[in-house]
Amino acid sequence: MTLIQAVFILFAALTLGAGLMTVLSRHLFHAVLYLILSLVGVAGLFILLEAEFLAGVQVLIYIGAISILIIFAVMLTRGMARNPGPPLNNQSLAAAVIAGLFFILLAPVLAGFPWPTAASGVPADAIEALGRSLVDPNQFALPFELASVMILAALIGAIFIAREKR
Amino acid sequence: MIPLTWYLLVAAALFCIGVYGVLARRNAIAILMAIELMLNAVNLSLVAFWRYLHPERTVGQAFALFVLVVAAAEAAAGLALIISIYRNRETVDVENIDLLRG
Amino acid sequence: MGQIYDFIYNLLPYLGMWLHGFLRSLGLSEEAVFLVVGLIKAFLLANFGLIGFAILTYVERKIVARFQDRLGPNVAGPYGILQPVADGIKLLTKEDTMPAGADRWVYNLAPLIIATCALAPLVVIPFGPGAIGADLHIGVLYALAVGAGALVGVLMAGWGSNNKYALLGAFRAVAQLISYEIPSVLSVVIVVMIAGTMSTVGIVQAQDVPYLFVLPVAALVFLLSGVAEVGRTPFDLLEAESEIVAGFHIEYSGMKFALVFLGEFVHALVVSALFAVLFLGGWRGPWLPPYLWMLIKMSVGIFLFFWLRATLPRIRIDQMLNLNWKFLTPLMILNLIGVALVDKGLRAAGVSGGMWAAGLFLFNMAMLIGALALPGYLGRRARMAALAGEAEAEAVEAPVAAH
Amino acid sequence: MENQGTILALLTALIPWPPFIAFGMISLFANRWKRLSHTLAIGSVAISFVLSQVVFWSALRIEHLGEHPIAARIPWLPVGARPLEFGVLVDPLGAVMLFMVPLVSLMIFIYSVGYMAGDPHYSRFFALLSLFEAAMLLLVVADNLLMLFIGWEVMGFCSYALIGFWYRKPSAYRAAVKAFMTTRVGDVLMLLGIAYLYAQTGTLNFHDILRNPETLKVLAETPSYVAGLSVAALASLLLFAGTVGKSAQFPLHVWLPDAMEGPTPVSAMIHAATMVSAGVYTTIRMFPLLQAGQHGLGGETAFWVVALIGAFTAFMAATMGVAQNDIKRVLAYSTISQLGYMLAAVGIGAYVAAAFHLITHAFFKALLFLGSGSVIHAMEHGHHHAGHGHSHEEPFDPNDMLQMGGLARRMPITFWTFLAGGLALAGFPLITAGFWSKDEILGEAFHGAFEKGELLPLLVFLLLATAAVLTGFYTMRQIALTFLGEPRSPAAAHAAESPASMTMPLIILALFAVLGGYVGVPEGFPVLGALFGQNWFHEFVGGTLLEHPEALPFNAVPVVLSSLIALTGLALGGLVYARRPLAAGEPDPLVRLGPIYTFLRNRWYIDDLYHRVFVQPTLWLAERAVAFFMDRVVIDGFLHGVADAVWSMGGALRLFDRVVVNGIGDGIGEAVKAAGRELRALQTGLVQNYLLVVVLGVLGFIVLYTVAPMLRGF
Repeated sequence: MTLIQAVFILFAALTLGAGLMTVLSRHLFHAVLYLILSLVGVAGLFILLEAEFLAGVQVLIYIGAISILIIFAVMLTRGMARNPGPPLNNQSLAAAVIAGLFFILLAPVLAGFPWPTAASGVPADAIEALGRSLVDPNQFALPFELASVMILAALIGAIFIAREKR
Repeated sequence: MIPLTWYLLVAAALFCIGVYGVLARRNAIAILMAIELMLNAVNLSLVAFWRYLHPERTVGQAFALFVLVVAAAEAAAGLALIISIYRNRETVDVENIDLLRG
Repeated sequence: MGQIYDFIYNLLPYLGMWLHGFLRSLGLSEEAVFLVVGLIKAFLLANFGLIGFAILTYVERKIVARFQDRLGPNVAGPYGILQPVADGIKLLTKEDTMPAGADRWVYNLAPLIIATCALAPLVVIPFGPGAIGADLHIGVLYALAVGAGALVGVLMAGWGSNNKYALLGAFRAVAQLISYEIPSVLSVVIVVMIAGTMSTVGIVQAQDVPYLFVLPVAALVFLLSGVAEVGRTPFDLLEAESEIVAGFHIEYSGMKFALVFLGEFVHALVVSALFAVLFLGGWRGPWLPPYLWMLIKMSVGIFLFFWLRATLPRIRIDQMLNLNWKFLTPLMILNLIGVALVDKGLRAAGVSGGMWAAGLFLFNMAMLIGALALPGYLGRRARMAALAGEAEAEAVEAPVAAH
Repeated sequence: MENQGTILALLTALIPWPPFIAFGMISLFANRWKRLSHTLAIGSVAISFVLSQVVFWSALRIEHLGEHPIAARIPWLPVGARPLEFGVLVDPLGAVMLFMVPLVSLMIFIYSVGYMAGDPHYSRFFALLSLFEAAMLLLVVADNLLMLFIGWEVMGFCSYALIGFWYRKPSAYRAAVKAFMTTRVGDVLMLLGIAYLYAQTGTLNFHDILRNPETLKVLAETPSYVAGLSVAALASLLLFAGTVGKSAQFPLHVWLPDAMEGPTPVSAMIHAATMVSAGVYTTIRMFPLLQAGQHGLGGETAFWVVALIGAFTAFMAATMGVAQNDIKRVLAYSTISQLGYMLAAVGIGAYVAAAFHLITHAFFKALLFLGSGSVIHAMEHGHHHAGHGHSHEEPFDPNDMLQMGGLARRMPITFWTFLAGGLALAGFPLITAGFWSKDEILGEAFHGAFEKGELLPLLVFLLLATAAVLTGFYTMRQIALTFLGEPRSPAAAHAAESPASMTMPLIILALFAVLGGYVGVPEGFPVLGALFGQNWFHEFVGGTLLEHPEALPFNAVPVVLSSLIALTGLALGGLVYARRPLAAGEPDPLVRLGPIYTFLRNRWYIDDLYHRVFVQPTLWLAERAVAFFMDRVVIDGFLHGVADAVWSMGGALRLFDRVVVNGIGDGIGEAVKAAGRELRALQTGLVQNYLLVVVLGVLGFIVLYTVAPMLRGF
């Protein structure tokens, strides 16, 4: 096992372990922290995949913004967070079984398929190409605009919904 | 070199964890977090495919970015909803939110 | 003579080469060397942060004292130079308390995270050609991203220490940091757009004219939001003693407090370093060796921070948020668009070099003046309206009073 | 040329925008500013009108528009190998639509200024109307099913919002919800069809699918595993379901009459001229698919379904129309019936005839609605004029034709235009547009029935012919009741002609209703045929298809027949109503038809059936039907004719009621109730329970698609 593989396993373990703790931990605030940890793990995997830009964005957006948002929500609904009841509902067992099954069904398919092993290298200007493709009318300009409009709408909606009615 | 399968398996596992969370958590916020996990799993597989199948095309990364945007929007709107629910019903426990019970 | 000058000039690269050669001579593989060098660099950078922190505490107190016509620290050692050491000893020997009902792990991890996230960006600060922790080609993004990590630490601290003041402080801190993230990121985006790269080294190399003179608006806003992000006066609401005692780190003492404190100062250091890199042309400069230039330029930013702190009073939180959301953010968005257009236009017209810089500079200046004039005008109108309202009120009251 | 083509495409792409922008501006800025809002709306439609005229006329000059339509597309979502594309397409069919839609809507917009004047929600009205217009134009210029569906759904929403425009009236919003829900049924199926088609062909572009023999062939030959239909047949049927909903065909027709709760311009525009015809338009569009299915597996099933539903609806709606007293409801039913005509035409392969009737119908039906609107307007004003001072005992209904009468003298313009529209609707020979289009349909049916001797066209012909008689009858009835004789209420007595903004559009539309037909005069027609040369419309629109349908050789028999039919209907109506005008308070002579009248008046009880009130009406109807035997003797000669005709149907209907209504009817009712009782427990209201099931379903699919094949491998 090479160094890089060791690193991969490290990050993978971080991601999955933290992810598991996210859904299991009784205390909501801890759950968020684990979520952040798991996201860091994913960012690490991105770096291993030579998608540094995405890794950076991942950290900036997810950890810098989304998780903070979630933490705020947790604290604003403190009544729940302070004295948490049982974290899981009464169908948790069934859920566990199903999720497990899901993986068991998925794994052989993914593992069985003969994926190309040796990948060609990432072009040096990958990030630049990405940026250009996002504003290229023949590629992602329209979806890009769509996404921006959508997030704008989502934000306005969020403000409207969460605002104290008076 | 790491085989693509490893990434895919990690992504699948993460996704299943997310599924479990969505199905089994009682707290709405926790469910939201589980959803974020699932989205990340998707992103991971997207990027992995990009890296191993078409590193010269930008589709994989672009879609990962879009997923990111969606995740942000979803978090914003979802949390807003949760908070307003909490204001009205003093709970974010999904089991108590069953106005549609037949 | 020339050789000596050359040696001093390229000190850091020489050291690097020597170290590399030395390690190879020990028969280490390329990978291993890479690892070891990385570790050493990390160690050096961390210590740079720590020592910088120590010096800064002293310098700040001295400077602020001068501003306020005091002497400042002057007991420990000549001119009180040993003051930081004394402080350090005091903090180390202090009892490490843990508030009742605190969230043990969270409480203990928070300072570490804050300190780490503050130190991490140093990796991409270039101290000269070839003298950088790691020249990532997403350098700036990396700096911003890991910097954002500090937010989590702050929230952890506020939450973990089971104290309402701490929590409020954390809220405020995060609100402030997140808000000011936006204009600063936007200004960085402008720089990246002009330089055409995100690597710090690349940005420095792109600055034949320091961007301060090309993108003054961006520079100004970056500095401003930098001050806010570091959370120093006039933006030090997150530890406004008068309102929320000491903010999120109220419960911390001893070493942990030291870490939080360190985080704050190193953050200041990093911001000024980034300012130097993004707008002052980094290490570039005549005669003096690069690292000296870098340090000088950094100290400019630092001094500005101290200056502001010594002169300005603290502003209200609503004022702060208004400033950000209603002024800086829109301004930066407009500036981004404008700069993009002007740049494209100039390049299309084949203008380059000095003329190009001048064009952008003029545009920015025009925008800046407009931007500064507008709120003044609005404020004046608002005041006029208020006065008119009062006058009416009196006019109404007068007869009532007569009865 | 190429360059010009792109410019035209650009213009076409611009057509839907002005109304859409107008919608935004009105709803955002012009909210409480009447003049501005209607100026915006009309201005925007005028722009679209000009644009579309430019496109239309330049499209005329393009040779073989069918092969090289005005088209342009952009990739919308470059996913994998099959990017979803958006684009515009103007082929002959689209061109004629492009000619008709903006013209009619412009008229209606102008008309609305007068009609809606003084309405508190004036601006909202125009905003919604503009949005609707935008959607309709989008649908017309769309070059793929997805865009078409988007426009389709937006129109559905606008229709909903406009039917419920006076949402304070309970009946109004109930009608709105009813319309929305009923059309949903069709739309879902249609969406299924679209998805199915995309899955099968990988594109939704009309040109790629419909003008591509290979694709059609493949589609026709791949079995769909559903009822032994070919993919083409199944897809076209699913799409047709959407039409059934939108164009209010049996069994989803119930919403359209209620939709008359909306303001009259809305009824004119949405529920007569444009939206409901959009359904037919879609079917006509997808005709090649239908045709392909014919030769493939499953044979002509699709054709049969379309044709029979169309013809039956045409007939049924016509009978219902006979017995309505609400001036707008009569028109509503005639609309349904006419749409049935078009679909029947499509069903017997009379592609061009259907398109032709679609266009002419749009003109004269819009005209009729606007005319009725102006009548209602006049009635209301007359009512206020007459009614101030003393109070009214019974609530006044301005739509009730029994309250009208004698309006011809009081509002001549409305009368004459309405007359023109009515005659066109009835298909008055030679001088009205309706005649030519209807004649072409009947001609085709006749041709198929008696010259080819096929069964389907025969059925269609019989049903349509009967429907035509009834059409003439109720048209005459309507005109007579409304305009002739003496005023039967103070309101009618005080009614006055509507303002110019309302009469102008009437006149213009009347011109089209009369002259519009001459674009499609059969070549062999005596005198006129020679006058107009070849059948222009047929040549032009026929070019849309892959193989150009040949125009029928001129045959006098169906022409004479259809003229006779139309005249008979009108004459009957005249006999009953015009010969001796109704006096005030006197009941409708049709009442003497007894049960059948009641039956028709209650719209065959289909609504009731849908409200799961089955048993009583049936029994009741049965015994009345028996009673009908008794008093048959008293009914005079004329009634015999109609009575026998309708009665012979009545038998079939009684059967229909017994079997369908009793059997299926309360069968369904009971089943639903029982199922409800059982399944109630499942609805926990907990999202996660549902999700659990969903995930289970996903697992099922995974097994289906991955594990099962592996196992089969062993």
